[in-house]
Amino acid sequence: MARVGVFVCFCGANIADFVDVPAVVEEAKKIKGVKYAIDYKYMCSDPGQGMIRDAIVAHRLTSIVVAACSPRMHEKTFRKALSDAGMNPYLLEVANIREHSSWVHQKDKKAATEKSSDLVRMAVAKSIANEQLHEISVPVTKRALVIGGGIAGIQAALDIADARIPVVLVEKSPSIGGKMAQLDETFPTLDCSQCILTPKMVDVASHPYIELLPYSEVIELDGYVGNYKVKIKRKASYVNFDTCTGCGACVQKCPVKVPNEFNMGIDKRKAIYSPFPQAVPNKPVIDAEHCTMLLKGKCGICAKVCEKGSIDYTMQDEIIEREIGAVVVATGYDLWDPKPYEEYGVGRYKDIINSLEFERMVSASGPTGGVPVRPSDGKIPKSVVFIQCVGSRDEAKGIEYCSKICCMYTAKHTLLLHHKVHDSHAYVFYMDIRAAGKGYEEFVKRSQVETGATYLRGRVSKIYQKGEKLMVRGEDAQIGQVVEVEADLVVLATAIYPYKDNPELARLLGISYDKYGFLSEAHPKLRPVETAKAGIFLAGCTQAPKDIPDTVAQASATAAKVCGLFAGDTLLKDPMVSKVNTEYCTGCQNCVTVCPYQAIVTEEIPMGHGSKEIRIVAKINEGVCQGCGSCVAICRSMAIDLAGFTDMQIINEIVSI
Amino acid sequence: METEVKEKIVSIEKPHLEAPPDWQPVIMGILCNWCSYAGSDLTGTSRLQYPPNIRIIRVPCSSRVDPWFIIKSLQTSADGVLISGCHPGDCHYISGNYYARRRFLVTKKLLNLVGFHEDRVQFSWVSAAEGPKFAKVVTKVTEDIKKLGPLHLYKKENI
Amino acid sequence: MDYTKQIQDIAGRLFSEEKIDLFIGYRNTGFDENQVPVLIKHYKDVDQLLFTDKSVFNLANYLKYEHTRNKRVGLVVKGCDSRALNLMLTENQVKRENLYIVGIACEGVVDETGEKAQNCVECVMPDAVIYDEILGTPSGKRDYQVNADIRELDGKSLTERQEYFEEVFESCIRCNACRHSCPLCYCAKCCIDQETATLFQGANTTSSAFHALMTWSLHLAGRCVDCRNCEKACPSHLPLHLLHKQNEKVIYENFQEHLAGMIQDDRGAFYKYSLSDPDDFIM
Amino acid sequence: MTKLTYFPGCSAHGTSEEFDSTLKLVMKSLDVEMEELPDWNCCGATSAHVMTENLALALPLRNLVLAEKLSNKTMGIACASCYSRMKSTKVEMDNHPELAKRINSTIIEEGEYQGSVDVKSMLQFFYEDIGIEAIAEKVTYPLKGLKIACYYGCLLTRPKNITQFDSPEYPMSMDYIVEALGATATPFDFKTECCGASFSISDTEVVLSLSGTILEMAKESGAHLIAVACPLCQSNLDMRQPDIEKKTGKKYDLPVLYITQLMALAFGYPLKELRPSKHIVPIEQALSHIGEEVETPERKKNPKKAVEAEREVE
Repeated sequence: MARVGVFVCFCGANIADFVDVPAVVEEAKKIKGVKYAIDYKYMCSDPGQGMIRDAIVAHRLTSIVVAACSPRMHEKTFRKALSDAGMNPYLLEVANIREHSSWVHQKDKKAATEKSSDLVRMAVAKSIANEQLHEISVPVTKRALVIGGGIAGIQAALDIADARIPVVLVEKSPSIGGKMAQLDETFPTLDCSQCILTPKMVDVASHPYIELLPYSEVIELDGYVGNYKVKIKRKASYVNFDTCTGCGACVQKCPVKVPNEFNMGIDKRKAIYSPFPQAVPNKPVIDAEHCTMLLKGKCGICAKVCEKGSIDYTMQDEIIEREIGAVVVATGYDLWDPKPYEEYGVGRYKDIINSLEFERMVSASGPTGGVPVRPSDGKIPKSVVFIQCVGSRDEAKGIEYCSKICCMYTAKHTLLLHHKVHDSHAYVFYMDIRAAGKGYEEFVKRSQVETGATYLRGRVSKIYQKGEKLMVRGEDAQIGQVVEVEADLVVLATAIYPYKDNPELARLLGISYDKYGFLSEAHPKLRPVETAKAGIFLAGCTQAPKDIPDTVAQASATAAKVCGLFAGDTLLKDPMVSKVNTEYCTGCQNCVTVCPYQAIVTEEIPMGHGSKEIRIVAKINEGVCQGCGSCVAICRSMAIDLAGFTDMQIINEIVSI
Repeated sequence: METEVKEKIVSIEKPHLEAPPDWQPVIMGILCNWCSYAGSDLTGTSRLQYPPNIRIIRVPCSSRVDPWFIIKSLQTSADGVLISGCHPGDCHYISGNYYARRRFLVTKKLLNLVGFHEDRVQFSWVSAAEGPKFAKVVTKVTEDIKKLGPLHLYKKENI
Repeated sequence: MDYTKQIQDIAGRLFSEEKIDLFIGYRNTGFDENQVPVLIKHYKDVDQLLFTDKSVFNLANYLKYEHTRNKRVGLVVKGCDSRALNLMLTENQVKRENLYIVGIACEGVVDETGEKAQNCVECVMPDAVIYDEILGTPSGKRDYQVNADIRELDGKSLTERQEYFEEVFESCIRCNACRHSCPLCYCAKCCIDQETATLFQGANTTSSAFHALMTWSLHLAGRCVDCRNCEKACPSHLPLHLLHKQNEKVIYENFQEHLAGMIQDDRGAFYKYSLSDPDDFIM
Repeated sequence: MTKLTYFPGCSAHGTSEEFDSTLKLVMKSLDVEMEELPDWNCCGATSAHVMTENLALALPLRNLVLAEKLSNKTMGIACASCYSRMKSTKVEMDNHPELAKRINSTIIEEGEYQGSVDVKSMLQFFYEDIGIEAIAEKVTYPLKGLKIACYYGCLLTRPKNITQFDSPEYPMSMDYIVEALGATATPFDFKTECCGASFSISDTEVVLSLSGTILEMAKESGAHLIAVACPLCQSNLDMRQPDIEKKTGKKYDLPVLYITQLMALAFGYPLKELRPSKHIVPIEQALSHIGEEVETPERKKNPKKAVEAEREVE
C-alpha cells in the first residue's frame, strides 16, 4: 500500500502570493494513498529538506511528491534529500506549481490553486507507480583512438598518452604530419613549420603509450561510450617495416616516376616512396597503382637492391581490431576545387596555382628548392597576384563560409615571396582583411610595410593570357574602377573544404555532419569538442576551418575530455533507460530500426521454460540507451518500457484528473 | 463562418448534457523535456500569463508519446490534448520528433474520422527559447476547446 | 479464376518430394458453396484443396500459430495475403526457408453477395509479391484509389460521422475475433489485455470498444494490407476496414505513397520517417 | 526529318540576311524542315524591359503562344538577343504561374500559354539536337588549315540559370562545331566578353574600345577569322572594324562570319552562297588559308588512361 508524502513549497512569495498553498495541502491530504502532507516556506532550504528526511522516516513513506518549482530546477536537490534519508532517490516526483501555475496564472488565484492541486494529484498518481532505480555503471576501456595524424591528431595523441592512457593513432597516408608538414613557415611568428612539427612527430613514434598505425583506415566502429570496438584496415605497404632500415636504396633505384602528392604534383616521386624526408615512420611504401611489378608482374628492382629483403610483393591488407573507450576525430581538410571559376581560366593556364602549391614552392625542402617559379616555363615570377576568397564567402560559385586562415597566410605569402625574390612585387585582391588573433593584425601590417605589396579591395572578374603574362582584371572598389594587373604568377587562396571522406566516416562512427561535410559538434558554444555521440570528440579542421593555434588548443581540449572520461573505472549513467519484457516481446525488431543510438540488439532465449526451441527478442544496451522512449511508443505489444516514464506512470497521471 | 460551423458542431458534439455555465475545459498537455517543457518553464520565469486549463505531463521526448495516451486522455479525463516537442532538426534525441510527427498526423485524422473535431487534439513545436510561443499556443488551444465545449463522447461516466 | 488443379498438383508434388510437413489451402465447407481454410498433413488429402474466387481468407494468418511454427509449410497467397506475409517475414515472425509459397495472380474474390469484393475492386496489387511459383498471369501494380466508403464519409458532417461510429463502437462485443484473424496481430500478449490498459476501463462498453479498436487500428496503421480477414471474422459485422482505410489513405497521401508489405524488408510507415513529412498541421 | 519552328527576328530579315540565307542552306543539308513562325512580333530586345516589365514579358510571350499553335516541339531562334528574351520569358512563365496568368491575360486573344514549346538558340539546336557527329558527316569540303576564334557574345550562354546551355564563362560548343568542320578553333579568352552592342548607336566610343580588345585578343590567338552566332556581334565586330583600326592604328582584317556561313561552305556550297558582298571586312583572303598544313591540336587525355599517362618509366 502506497504511503505518499506531499511537500508543498511557498517559494517565499513566488508561489504563496498566487496559490493558496494551505488549500493545496488540504486537497493533497484527501488524495488516495497520501499519508502525509505539509507546506513550508522554502522546501529547497536545509530545514525544508530536513522536513522531508524526517517525514520519510517518521511516516514510513514509500514515495515523495514535492510541489515547488520546475523539476529542471531542484529535482536533483530533492533526490539527494531522499537518498540522505535512505530512500531510493527515484521515488521522488516534482509537481511544478511555480513555473506552471503561480507564475502564469497571477490574475486568478482560485484557478491557480485548483490547477496546483491537480498537478499535485497527477504527481502523486505518478509517484505511486514509481520504481526504485539505480544508476547504471558502465565499464570503461581506457584506450583512445585518434583518427588522423595531422597536427590535431598528433597533439591529441601526445596529450592523452602523456596522461599514461594508451592511444591508437590511425593515419591514412604513409606518414603522419598532415597539411602542416607541407607548410614552409607559419604565421604570425614565421617559425618554420617543419622545425616545430617534426619533433612532435618523432615523439609520437617513440611514445610508449602510442600505437602508430600509418597507411591505415578505420572501417568499422561498434559499441558505445567507454566500450567501443574498432576495426582498422592496414593497407598493404609491400614493405616489411620490422626489418626495413629506411636506407632508401629501393627508392633511388625505382624506375617508375609519378606525380608527388606531397609536393602537390609539382615534381615526381617514385612508385616506392616515403612522402618526405622527415616522414614518420620513415619507411617507404609501394604505391600499388603505379608499381610495374604489381601491375605487370615484372621489374622487382626494389626487391633486388634491398639488402634486408624487406620487400614483399605478396603482402595483403590486414584488419586490426582494438577495444577502445573514446574516439578523437581529426581528419583535417582538403582544398576546395576552384573549377567553377572558369573566368579565371583555372585548368587552362599553368601559371595559376593554389596557395598550397605556392607553399611547397617556397619551402626550402620543396621541389623548387625554395624559389617560386612559373610552372609553364620555370622562370622566376616578378609580379605575383594573390586572389583571396576563391570559393570562400561566395554563395554563387563557392561556399558561404569564411575559410578563416586565407587572409593570414596570404600576408605570409607576400612576405615569403619578398624574402625569396627581392625584386618581386605582390598584388593582393581581397574582400576584407580578417586578422583576428594574437599578433595577427600586427603581422598583416608588418607584411604590408615590409613588402610594399599592393592590396586591392575587390573581386577579380577575369584572367586571360597575353603573351607570356597573365592579365588579371578586377575591381578596385576603393577607387571604384576596373584595374588590370600584369602577372607572371597567380596564386588562388582556395577555400578550406572538409576532408572528402568525412560523410562516410561520420556514417560509420554514427555522428552527424553539416551540408558541407564538416562534422557537427554537440553544441556550438558550450560543447564545441564533443559530438552528439558520447565518447566521440572532434579536433581541428574536421569540425570547422581553423588555424594551427586553434587546432592545437582544440586537440588538447579533446585530450582533457578523454582523460576526464577515463578518470574512473566505470561511468555512471542515468537509470532512465528502456527495458524489455521478454515475455511479451515478439521480436519484430521495429524498435531496432527506430532507435537513434543503435542501443537495441537482439538475443536468443528459450521459447518457453526449459524448452529447446529458441526465439529472438530485443535487448537494450543500457550503456548506449539515452532514454528517449522512441522504442516504447512504437512497441505494439508494450514489451518495452522506459524507467522513470513508464506507461503505468503516465497513464496514472492522465487518469488522475 | 468558421465559428458558425463550430457552433453547429458544439451543439451536436455534446449530445449527453449541456455545459454548465462555470464549465472549464481540461486540457492534457504532454511536453518533451528538452524543448517544450523548458519552454513552458521559460513562460513561467518570464511571467507570461495563459489560461489555467492545461495540465502538463513531462515526457523525455515527443517520440515517447504513444497515440494511445491521446486516446486514453480523451476517453477518461481531457476535453482536449496538446502535444508539444522540439522543432524538426532540434530533437535532443536526433530523430525522435520525426517519428512522432508521423504518428500524430495519422492519429489526428483517424480521430477526426470517428467524429472528433480536429481542434480536440493539437500539436506544436516549441523550443526552449519560445516562452511567448508556448503561452500563445496554450491560449489558442484553450479557446478552441472552449468553443467546442465539454467532451462527453466515450467518457466512462456516460455509459 | 480456378487454380484447383494446379494447387492440388503442387501440394501433391511437395508432399511426395517431402518438401513440406503441411499445406495450407482452401476446401469446401461441405454444407454450402463457401470455402474454409484447411491444413493438409497427408498426401492423400490434397484432393480436398481448391482455389476459386470464393477463396477469400488470408492464409498467412495461420503462420502465427503454434502448430505451424518451425514446420515446413506450403501455402497459397493472393496479392494482399502475400503482402501480409512479406511483413511477417520482415518482422521475423516466419522463416522464409520454412515456406513454400504458391503465389496467385489474383483476379479478385467475391463477397457474401457474390459481387466482386470491394477490397478487390480497389486492390493495388492483385499479384502475389512474394512466391516460389505463381499461378495465373500477373497484371501488375494498379493505381491507388481512396476507399469508396471513406470518400463517402469525408462527404458527411463531423456529427454524422460521430453518430455513425458511436453506433459502431456500441455494437462491438469485444470478442477480439478481428485480432485473432489478423495475420499481423501476432503479439504474445496484446496490449489491450495488459494490466496497464485494462486497469482503467470497464469490460464491454462503448468506451472500451472505442479505446480498443482505435488502438488496434493504430497498431496496424501503415501495416494493414486490406485483406479484410478481420471483417470476415467479426460477428457483429463492423465496418472495421474504415479505420484501416483511413489510416492507409493518410499514410499513402502524406508519406511517400507508402503501401504496406509491397517490397521485402520494408517496415511499416511508423518505423521510418522523411524530413519532408508534412509539418503544417503542427503549430 | 526534324521539324523546327524558326524565329528569325528583325535582323535576320535585315542586317544579317547572310545568316538567314546560309542558315536555310545548312538546315536543308541537315534535313531539318524550318517553319517560320507566322505573324511573329518584335522580342522587345533591350528597349522593352527598360520601359516596363510587363511589356518585356508580353512581347516574347505572344511569340511563345503563337509557336505553341504549331506542331513543332522546338523553336530555334537566330538572334541571340531574341533568344535571351524568349528564353527568360519562358523561364519566368514556367516558374511563376500567377505572373504567367497575369501577363497572358494581356494577350489572351492569342491563346493560353502552355509552356509546351522549347526555346533554343540555333547554336544550341546544332549542338544538342543535331549533334557534332551528324554535322561532321555532312562535311564535303573540310575547312582544314583555317584557324577560327569562336565568339559567343554575352547572351548565348548567359545567364546560366536562364540558358541552361554550355559553360557561361568559357563555352566550347561552337568550337566543337568548328572542329567538326575541319578547321582549328583557337584558344580564345574573350569568347564571352561584351562587345558593347547596346551602345552601338548611343555611345560608339565604348563599342570601339570593347570590340577593339576582342579583335585584339582574337588576333593574339592566331585566328584568321572570327565565328559568331549572333547578328549584333557580327555587325559590331565587322562594321566597326575599320573605325577600331583607325582608333588603335592596328590592322586586324579579321572577317567575322556566321557559324552557318562556315557550315554552308564546309557542306560544299559555293562561296557566293555566303554572300561575301555583305561583309565589310572581305572574307576571301582569310578563307584562302583553307588547305594549309596545321600542327594538329593535342587531343584530350582519355581519363581511363590518365593513370598510365601520368606514370612514366625510365
